[in-house]
Amino acid sequence: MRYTDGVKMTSPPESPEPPALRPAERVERLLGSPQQGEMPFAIVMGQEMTELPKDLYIPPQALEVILEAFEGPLDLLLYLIRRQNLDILDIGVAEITSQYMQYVELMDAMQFELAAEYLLMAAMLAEIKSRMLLPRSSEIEEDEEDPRANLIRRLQEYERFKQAAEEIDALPRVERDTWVAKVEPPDLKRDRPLPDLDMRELLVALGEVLRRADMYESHQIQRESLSTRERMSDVLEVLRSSKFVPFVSLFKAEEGRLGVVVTFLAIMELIKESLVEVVQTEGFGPIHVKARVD
Amino acid sequence: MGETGLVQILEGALMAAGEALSLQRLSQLFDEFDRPDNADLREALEEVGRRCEGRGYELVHVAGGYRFQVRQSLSTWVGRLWQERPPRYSRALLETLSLIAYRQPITRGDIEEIRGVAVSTNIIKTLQERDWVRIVGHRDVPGRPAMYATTRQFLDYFNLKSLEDLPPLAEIKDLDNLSGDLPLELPGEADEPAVPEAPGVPSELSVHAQPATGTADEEPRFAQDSVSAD
Amino acid sequence: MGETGLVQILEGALMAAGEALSLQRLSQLFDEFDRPDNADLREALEEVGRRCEGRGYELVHVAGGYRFQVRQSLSTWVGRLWQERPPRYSRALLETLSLIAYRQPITRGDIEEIRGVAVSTNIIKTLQERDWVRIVGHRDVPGRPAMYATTRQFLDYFNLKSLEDLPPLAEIKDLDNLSGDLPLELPGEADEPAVPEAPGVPSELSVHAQPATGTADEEPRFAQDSVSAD
Repeated sequence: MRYTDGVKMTSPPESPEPPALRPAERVERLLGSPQQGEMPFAIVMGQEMTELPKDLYIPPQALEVILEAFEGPLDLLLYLIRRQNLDILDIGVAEITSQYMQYVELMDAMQFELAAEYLLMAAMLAEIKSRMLLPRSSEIEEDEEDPRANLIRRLQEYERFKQAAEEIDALPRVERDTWVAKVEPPDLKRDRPLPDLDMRELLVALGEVLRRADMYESHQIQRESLSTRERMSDVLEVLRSSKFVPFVSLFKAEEGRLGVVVTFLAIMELIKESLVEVVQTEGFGPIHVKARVD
Repeated sequence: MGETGLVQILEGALMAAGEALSLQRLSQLFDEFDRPDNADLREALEEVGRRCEGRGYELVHVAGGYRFQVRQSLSTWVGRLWQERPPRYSRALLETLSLIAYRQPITRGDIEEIRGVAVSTNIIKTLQERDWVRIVGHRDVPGRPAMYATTRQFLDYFNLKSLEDLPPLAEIKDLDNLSGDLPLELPGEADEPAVPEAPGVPSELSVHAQPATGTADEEPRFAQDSVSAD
Repeated sequence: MGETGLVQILEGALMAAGEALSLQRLSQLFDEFDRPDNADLREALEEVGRRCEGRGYELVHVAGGYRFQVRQSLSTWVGRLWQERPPRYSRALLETLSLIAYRQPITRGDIEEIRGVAVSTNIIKTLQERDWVRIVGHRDVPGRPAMYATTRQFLDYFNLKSLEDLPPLAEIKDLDNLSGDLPLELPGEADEPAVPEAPGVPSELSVHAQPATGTADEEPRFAQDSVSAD
């Protein structure tokens, strides 16, 4: 197989492997093709035999292969029908039945554990055959369905999916007929996204923890003015870097009276919680504030 | 030519992705403030497809979105990159898969009835492991059997945009003119509806409308598989 | 231009390989009788490289051989293909943060006392790394524990001008209404509600020893408490 340079090939090269043998072909290879003989050489169960039942000369080791080749009784029947180039609608039940039975008996004789479905089908075939051999009374005939109809429907239904399976198998397929591009990405600056948080989630969590705390009574969250607590943090932040800070420097005139009060309350709270230290070296001298630890 | 235009960004992303990218995922490559709309994206993708002309790959549109893939005509050579041969699937598996694909949602019992044999647990397991098939519910009958359907990954793997792209099922022939070794043939027989409950094609089509099929695509009416203009 | 020429075969193989391909490996894509020699390959590869001009990717020659690579200039966009979804904060972290917000300055011990369980170091670290919480001092008690407060960034994140804008505590008392509106799935939530009302909980159990709160198991699982796994 050659690639061509610059010339478009009209027919793309097929798979390098030989196409898989269809099961029927595999069986034909094992059994040899059936050949029509001229004269019936025997009559078996009322059926003229015009050919040697070649199926009977299967080497034992081949049997497994044959059985594997069929996907069940419907598949085997389809094979028997197609082998004779018969339309499903034209099947002669008697003939198909006898051929089918040959297979089944053979499998049985080889002590191959025969799937129950094969025997069930054998029984069904025998029943159809017997019904067809019965003389039909003309009164019943009109509303009596051809005994083969159900079987034929099943065969047809199975065959379309058997065919669909072959067509699906032939569809261009990833890993066999084509491959999806997988090219090296560039260096990625992958920043891990941070979780998003909704304020309501935070509140639900707080509510939950408070409810739990309430339950045990030992921990009451006081409802304090948040502005005071915030200012406590701010004051601590100021005190963090330096040692002593003039008390007055913690107040900002532009915050007005309320701001001064809040800051004062915050410092008082900090003192109460022993978080800050306040010193005044002499009476009416400047007051200094320092965080208790640095 | 600019190297950070919309077309180049799409080319880069599709090359690197290793899987099909939907319009939605492609649009998410962009910040909100300069996110192209779907019309822009489609137009750019068409250009991306055109630019594959004469290349060893093409842009295709499958169920999962758009992807670059190796042209099938090159599979002989490209396939040699890998030591292992691509997995082969048994007929039993493929028949089971096709029943699920065409008849979904379907139970294991339904499959066994049509195939005439038991479906091995391994087959179902393999199909699920490959992400081709998933359980979409349970039928409300005794035993509550699981109902199976195919996935978007199944469509992607087989280069399909939707279940409608599956090869059409063969029609069922009428049983009206049964012949053969039936001893008698009476005129009354022809009036009988031969296949009373014959599923026929229309009921097959209804399968495609199943919401569970994973084909709900952002643009079910995209006409061609291949975007490239070759 | 033909689609099964040497250039196309190389393009297809390089695109699908997912790794760099040496000249030797490239030559093995061909049957012996029509195997190109290295000079042919190099020439064809040059053509492959030229054909990337203006595309979102380029052909690069690295130690292992040749490979296509998405252009560096596109990393902003292409990188988003693999962007992780933002993780969620644990319930323990949220409780800790809310206590710091409403009770600042507060020590870890205070938090543990209220919550009834130990606070993992990772939670505090995560909050500090996020710049939502900082140490504003140390309490002058044995061990000199750090006191935590929220930051300007915390207020900014929630669009608050000051802590006063935080919803008043009274508002969250009506928890059921609040969480009813929220599609929140908080970790551990399912286990928790039954506990506080549980009549069988012996009252003499100290809060610290309370194993039944559903959060008691959080301490050993640092990885879960913390947001980032790094």
